[in-house]
Amino acid sequence: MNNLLWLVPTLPLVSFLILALAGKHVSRVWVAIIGAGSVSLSAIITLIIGISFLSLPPATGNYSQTLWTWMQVGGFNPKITLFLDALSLIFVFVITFIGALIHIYSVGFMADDKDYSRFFACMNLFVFSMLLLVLADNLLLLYLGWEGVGLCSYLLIGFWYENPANGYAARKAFIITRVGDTAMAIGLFVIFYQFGTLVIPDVLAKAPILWHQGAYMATITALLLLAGGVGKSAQLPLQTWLPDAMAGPSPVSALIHAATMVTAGVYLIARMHVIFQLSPIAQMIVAVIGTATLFIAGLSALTQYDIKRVLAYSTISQIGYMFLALGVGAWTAAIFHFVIHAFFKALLFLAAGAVIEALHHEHNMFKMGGLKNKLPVIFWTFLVGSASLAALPLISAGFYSKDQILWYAWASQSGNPLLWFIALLGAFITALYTTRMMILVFWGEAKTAIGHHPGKLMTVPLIILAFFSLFAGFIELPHNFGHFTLFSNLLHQVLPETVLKAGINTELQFQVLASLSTFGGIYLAYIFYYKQPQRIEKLKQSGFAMNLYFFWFSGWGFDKLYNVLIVKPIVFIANINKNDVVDKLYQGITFVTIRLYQSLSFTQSGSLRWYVMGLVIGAIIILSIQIML
Amino acid sequence: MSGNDFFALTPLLLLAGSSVLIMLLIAIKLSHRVIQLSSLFLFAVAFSSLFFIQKLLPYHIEPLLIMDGFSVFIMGLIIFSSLVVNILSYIYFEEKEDSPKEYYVLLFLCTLGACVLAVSKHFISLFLGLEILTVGLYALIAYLRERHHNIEAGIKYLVLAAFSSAFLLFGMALIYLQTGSMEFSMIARSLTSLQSLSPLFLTGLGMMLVGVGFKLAVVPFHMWTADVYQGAPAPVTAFIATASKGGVFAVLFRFFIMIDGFRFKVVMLILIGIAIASMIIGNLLAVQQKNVKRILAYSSIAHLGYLLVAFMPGSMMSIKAVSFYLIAYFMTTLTAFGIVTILSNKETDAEDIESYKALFWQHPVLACIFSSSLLSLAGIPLTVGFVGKFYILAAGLQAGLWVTALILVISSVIGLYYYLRIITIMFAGQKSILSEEKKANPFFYRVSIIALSVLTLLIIWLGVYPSVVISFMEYFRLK
Amino acid sequence: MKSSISIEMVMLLAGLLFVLGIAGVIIRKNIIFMLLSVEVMLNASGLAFVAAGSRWAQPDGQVMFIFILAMAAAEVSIGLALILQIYHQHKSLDIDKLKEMKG
Amino acid sequence: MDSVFYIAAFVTVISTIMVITRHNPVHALLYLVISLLSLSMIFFLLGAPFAALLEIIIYAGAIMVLFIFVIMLLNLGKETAKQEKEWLKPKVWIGPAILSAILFAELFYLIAIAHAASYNLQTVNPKAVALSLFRPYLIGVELAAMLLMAGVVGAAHIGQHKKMVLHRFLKEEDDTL
Amino acid sequence: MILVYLIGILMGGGLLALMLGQWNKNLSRWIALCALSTGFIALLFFWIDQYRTINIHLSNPWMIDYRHDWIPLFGISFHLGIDGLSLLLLVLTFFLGILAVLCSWNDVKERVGFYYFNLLWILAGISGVFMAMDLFLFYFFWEMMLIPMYFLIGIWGSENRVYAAYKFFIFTQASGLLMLLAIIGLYFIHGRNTGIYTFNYFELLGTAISPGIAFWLMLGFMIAFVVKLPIVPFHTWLPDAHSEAPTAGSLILAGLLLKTGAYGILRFVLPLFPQAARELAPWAMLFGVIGIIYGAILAYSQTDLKRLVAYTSVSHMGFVILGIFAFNELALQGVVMQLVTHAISTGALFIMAGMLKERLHTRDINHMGGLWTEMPQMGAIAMLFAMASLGLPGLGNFIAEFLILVGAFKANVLLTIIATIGLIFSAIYSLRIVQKVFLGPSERQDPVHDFSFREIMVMAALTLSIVWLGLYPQPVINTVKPMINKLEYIFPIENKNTQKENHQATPLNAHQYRVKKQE
Repeated sequence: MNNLLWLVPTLPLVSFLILALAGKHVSRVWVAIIGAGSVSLSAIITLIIGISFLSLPPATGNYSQTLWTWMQVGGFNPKITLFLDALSLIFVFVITFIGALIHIYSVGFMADDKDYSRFFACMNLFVFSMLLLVLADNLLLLYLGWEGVGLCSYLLIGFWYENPANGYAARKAFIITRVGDTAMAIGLFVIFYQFGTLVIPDVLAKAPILWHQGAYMATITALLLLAGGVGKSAQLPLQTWLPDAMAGPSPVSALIHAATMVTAGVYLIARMHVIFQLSPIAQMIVAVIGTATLFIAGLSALTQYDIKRVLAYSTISQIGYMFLALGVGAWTAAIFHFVIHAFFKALLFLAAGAVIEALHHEHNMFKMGGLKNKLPVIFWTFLVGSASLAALPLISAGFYSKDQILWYAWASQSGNPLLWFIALLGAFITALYTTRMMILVFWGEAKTAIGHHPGKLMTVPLIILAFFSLFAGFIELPHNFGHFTLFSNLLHQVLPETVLKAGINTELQFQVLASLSTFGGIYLAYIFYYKQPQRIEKLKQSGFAMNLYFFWFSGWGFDKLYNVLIVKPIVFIANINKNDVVDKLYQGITFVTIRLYQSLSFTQSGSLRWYVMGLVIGAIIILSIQIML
Repeated sequence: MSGNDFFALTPLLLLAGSSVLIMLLIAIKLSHRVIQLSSLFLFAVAFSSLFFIQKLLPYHIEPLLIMDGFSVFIMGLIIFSSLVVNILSYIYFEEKEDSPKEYYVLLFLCTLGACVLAVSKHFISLFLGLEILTVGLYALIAYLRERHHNIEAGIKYLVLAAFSSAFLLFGMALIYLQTGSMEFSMIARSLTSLQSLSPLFLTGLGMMLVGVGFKLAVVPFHMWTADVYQGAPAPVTAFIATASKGGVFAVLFRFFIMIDGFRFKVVMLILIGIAIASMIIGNLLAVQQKNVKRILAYSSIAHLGYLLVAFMPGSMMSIKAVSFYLIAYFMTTLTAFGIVTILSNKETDAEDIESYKALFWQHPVLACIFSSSLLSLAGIPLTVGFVGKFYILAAGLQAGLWVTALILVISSVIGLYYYLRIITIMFAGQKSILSEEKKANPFFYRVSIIALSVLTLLIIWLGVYPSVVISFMEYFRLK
Repeated sequence: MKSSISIEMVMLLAGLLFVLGIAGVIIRKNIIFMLLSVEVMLNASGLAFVAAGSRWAQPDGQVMFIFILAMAAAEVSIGLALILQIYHQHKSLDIDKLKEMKG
Repeated sequence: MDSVFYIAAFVTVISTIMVITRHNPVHALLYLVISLLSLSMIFFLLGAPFAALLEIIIYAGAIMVLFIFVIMLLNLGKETAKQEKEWLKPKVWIGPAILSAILFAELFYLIAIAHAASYNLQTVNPKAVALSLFRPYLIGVELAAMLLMAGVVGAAHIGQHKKMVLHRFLKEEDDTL
Repeated sequence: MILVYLIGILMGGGLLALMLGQWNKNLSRWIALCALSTGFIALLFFWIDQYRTINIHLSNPWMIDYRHDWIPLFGISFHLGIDGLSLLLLVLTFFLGILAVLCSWNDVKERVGFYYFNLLWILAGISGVFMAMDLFLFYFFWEMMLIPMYFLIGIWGSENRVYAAYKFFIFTQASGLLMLLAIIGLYFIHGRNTGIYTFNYFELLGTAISPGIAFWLMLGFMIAFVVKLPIVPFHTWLPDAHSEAPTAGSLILAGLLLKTGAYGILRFVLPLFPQAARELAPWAMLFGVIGIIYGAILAYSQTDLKRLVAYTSVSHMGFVILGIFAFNELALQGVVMQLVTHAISTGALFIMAGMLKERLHTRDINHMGGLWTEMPQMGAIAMLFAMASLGLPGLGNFIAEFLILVGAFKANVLLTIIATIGLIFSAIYSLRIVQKVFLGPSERQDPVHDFSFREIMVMAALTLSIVWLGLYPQPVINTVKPMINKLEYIFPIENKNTQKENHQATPLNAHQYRVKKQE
């Protein structure tokens, strides 16, 4: 069955080539068919492969198909091989399935856009490179997918290129992710010189032999890979690009900046988990970064007025949870949260897209309101998504995945109470801003009239996604709920078990605490935004609150910090050195020559007496040389 | 004076005889065209006579002259350059002067003087050859009496030349006093007897260097060059730049080879100083010069500096290098000044660099000739100048003169700049539609262009395939 | 007429005359004086030659002196012709009037 | 005998200095003639009677006469003297004087340290000079002839100057002299 | 004999184009085109037939050799010979030559004959440089390619072309003359050691020179190549020459003239002075890295498009020097790849800059903007090549830069890390080009036409080659492998993962370089 594997990435690639080359001459209908069709086809093929993989799992635990040797230079010969095991199966499934849904949605959403074919070409290219990223068997091919994904996010963020702000946001995204990629490239070099190869299975096999636990080299490699992941997944130091990336169309935000690309970091760390396990310090750093990010992003989300920026900060925060899970060693929990998060975040973005389009591209939540009965489908699907985001206990899938992370944050071998407490606080804040968003958008009186209702093509994917956001959680139930852990058994073929601390009391108290924090958050938002809006007015008076508000609004001032620290100096140096100070050196030489010329041509004064004197001086010099020597 | 002597001296006799013959022709009031053609014929005869005396070489005419391979080669060069000057001077003087008759007599005499220099091995013949050359040049420089500064250049050259000849004489007298003989070989014999260098001999040599330095226009004594080159008529400038310097350099070379002057550290130091100074100052003086004649004057100073670099090692390689470079230098300078002659008309010489604007689009052939000669002066491959410069660098480096070679390279880069400046001005501008002014006598105009294009082809051909001349050079051994 | 004049003294005299000639050329502004001073220098070198010839008792010195005379004569004739031309054109023999060519 | 030499040398030097410093060209010329005479005296003492005679006949006789002839032709006398007077201020001639003094010092030093011994001079009679002139140096004589011819032809050409016959609009030259 | 034909075709074609240029303009264009294409096809056939037997005789890299006496007295011979590297660069020369002719098809209006004469003679000079196996002949061709380029910039350039032409000529000529001194010095030292005076590259290879002199001679050679391959202190001629040269001129300047510098180092500096090269290595790598960073920063601040692209090639050439002096197989393969891919990507950017100048009559990117709406095709191609220049994987430049960085990482870790940081800067300036020129609001009134058919063909050829090199670079790597093994043989410092046995870098004498007689 693995000879079908190469079809999965090539279909989006082929459709990209068709649309890019012949985009202009193909009618819009055919563009939609090719664009959305190719991704759906590869989704179906993934299903077939998945079923055959699950029903009769291959002996080696993975399908592998080599297409051709990329290059062969001395000891370095990376091959183009596609490698499918349990982990990448899940990722491929998520990418193709959600990708297909988003493509179908965007057929409706982008219907009246003039660059129709270019949009689908870029989206297909993105799906191809993301698939390549997860199916790569060696790190170089992974790097190719990694950069390809960065390119597509650049192209799609800057899709509406007339407005220079979009262009600026696209460049900011590309450059910041590029910083991470460079660190990762250095990591690749280190790996190559340590192990002599970049093929991931060999690297993971050799790592424990070559390095002892906590080895210096292991930590460095892990940190470099982490830097790469942090860049791509918009974690703490390099997270400023994601909120600006909302300049792109909503399907783009849904697919790239919610479901797939931003989780590439998670995939990388999960894939190279052996190296992280070898250096506990690196793993601890991953956890700390995760926690810090989820807390900061959560608070920033609280203060946003643009609906998409709220969702963007919430994505950063949720990925923070995944990093926390990876940090504490809860590998399967992180991947489980990734799957669930992909569903409800895609749903939220698509629904937000529909809302914005309905209100003639109005992004400000305070100008929306009262959509509850005007857009019923959108309302209900949005409600399901937010419930899952806020992790409403028992019914929403989000509860199961986030609760597991909270539990392991305390119970796992390298978990500790501080991480758990901040994560709990994060859950409370998540519930807070989710409810705030729900109330502002759907309840209260309608401030802007409805443009036109979203068509059938847009609502069907929403409903499917809503279904999954509710029921997907049941494939991984917590221990005390009947021990039904289908998802982690599959993943344990690739990722190690999570080792729990000894003598830990039952999980129930933690679940109760988590639900209490969710309900508390919902209630607080209900009071502030629905019951007594005047409380907010009171808050606005106090200077300290307003300062805090602006501080959180600007994403904890990271943008200003980077601007002052890095961007301003470089631009300043570049501009003062515009015409190349080294050129002054050569202008100096010409100046000296011309000055010499002028002084010498002065000696040619034209008077015969001066020439005779020159002759005599020459004679004197010759004779004096003779005297001296 | 046996029969063989006469036969050996045929070239000199021919030159002297033809000057007298030309005077006879002038006496019977023949037209300028006839005189010019006959002088051309006589030059050709003199040049061919050189081939007849090949079998006699090396022939000593005691005590003054010596006819060996090297002197025949130099005489060939000098007569060849005067032949080219002769061709060029017809159109130049036809326009400016109604009937320039004495010009050809003086030209013969100057060539005679230069040839005597080439063959001399005695102070007297050196002095006489030099004086015939100089006196002849006085009149040639000031030939067009009323026109643009000829007189000024003439008087300047006269006073300075006489001044430097006095120096030369005084130096010779001191050497004669010290060594007791005026013949190079005798001087060499007396030098070998005494180990250390007597101060009297040294001062004599120094004073002679001043005199010779003036004629070669090397740096401390170079100030007259620009004014005389600019003042004198263009063909005469060509003659000064090539034949007169060639003859003087030949005799200096012979003198130093015979007395093996290369072993005296002091003299060598002075020569190195002069060479370096003239290379650098020669090139620097021309950097922003607006007058083409003055640029070529300064570049000839620099080229003499290059020649001295090859001269200093005094090895077999340097003889070949000097001879080859003389060929290259002669041909290129003749072509360059030929172009200046052709382009000058009745009123003005083609001096100012602006008069060469867009030359490439008006007279493509002339512009090609001029740019190839400039590139050869600059030493760019595909031209004989490059092979010459390579030869000199080889000779210099073989003797380990690393510093001078480096300065040669740096100064030739400065030189590159002003050669390129002229070429760029020739390319600038559009093809102006002003009518082609009718040449006074198209026939001679075309003859001179043909002569120059032959020279250019020689420059390119020798640049690409120099081995025929190099093997020919093997033949001119200096005893 | 044997006399034992040391050649050194004669050469010093020749040197002195030579230097006086040089001084003359440099100091004087009038071209005629310049020519005169050049004649003095040539005379000095003639004296040096004759002295050298008499020191080695060879006729070469005097032969050389004769040729110097010939050269001086030729040079003076052309020099004076030039002076006539200059006077004719510039109406003055001041050397500083002949300064057009420079730079 | 040495006293005669020293007197002659003294006279030569003084008269040469006078040549250089006089304002009036005629005076300078006469001083030059005196210095030539005293020089021929020295030649005689050095045992070169033929050279001494030549000096008087050719140099003093012919060349100096030529000079006087030209000065008279251009009647330079008075106004050149006036011109030279205001030109020859100390400021002008100090620099060149120092230069030539340095040169003389160098020459003096170089010649002095040669301390060539004094030899008893034999006279070289004109017969020996004539013999060497026409046997070994015959070619030299012929070349000297060529030299003089060059001088003559050159002087003839340059001396010719066209007398300007000025018509109002037609500038026409005719050839005289 | 094919080698002589190649140079002959070019020179002959040039002369013919000049002759016929006066009568009708487009005849000379066609002559130039068919001269170049015949040469190109001949080379391709030669390459294919060589490629089959490439790995049989891995030990002897020399494919074909042609020798004829020129000046026997000096031991100078007209000696041409090519190995993998020269063959590759020759193919590149003819390929870019065809593109240069195509892209200046109706761009040049006046003096067309002389224009193509210069163009073809530059290419003849460059191919001569790549083939010359005699040091004198190498210098001869090295200078010969200057004069036509000087005329090309000087006559057909834009505003202050004269200044740019001067600067270009004097920079290269001065450094060339220093190289001439080094060549003659080497010639005499070899002559003194072995008695035979010759300029033949193979004999000169084995000369034993004392370290002091060897260092100076090596510096003499290096100065010429470092000025040509612009390394930071000597790079100031490049931006002027590029911004003033006509499109074809800057294409050849960027695509080929810079490569002669790198070729020179690989061919002459490393084999002739192995010990001195090893001493210079850390410094050279430092300058390479400075070049990368400095070039990138300067590229960022430029407003003239061609100057901007010129500075980017300064930055890319910094990688080349870094790779060469890392002395291991990976880096050297990366260097060769960089030479080829940089030529293609910068060449394409220059062609497009030329097209923009022809359409908008300005090179200032502040006056451009929003051209994507009117010219989507050019926008897409420009985006592709901007991505290539910033090293996007899947395109040729990434392979080159990655190999160089991997190779250099072993030699010097710190410098490689700084070089990798340079990659970020390359992203900044490349995206700025696309943003300023194609994206953003368009304030143009007069319509601008997109690609004509001819331009599409040129661009398609370039895109295909850059993508092919990105996805399957093996043919290029195999062609150069023998030559690089030979270099490896000279510099076998302890590289662990190469299987070859290590042995001391003994100087190679002539017979080890057995020249395979081809015809």
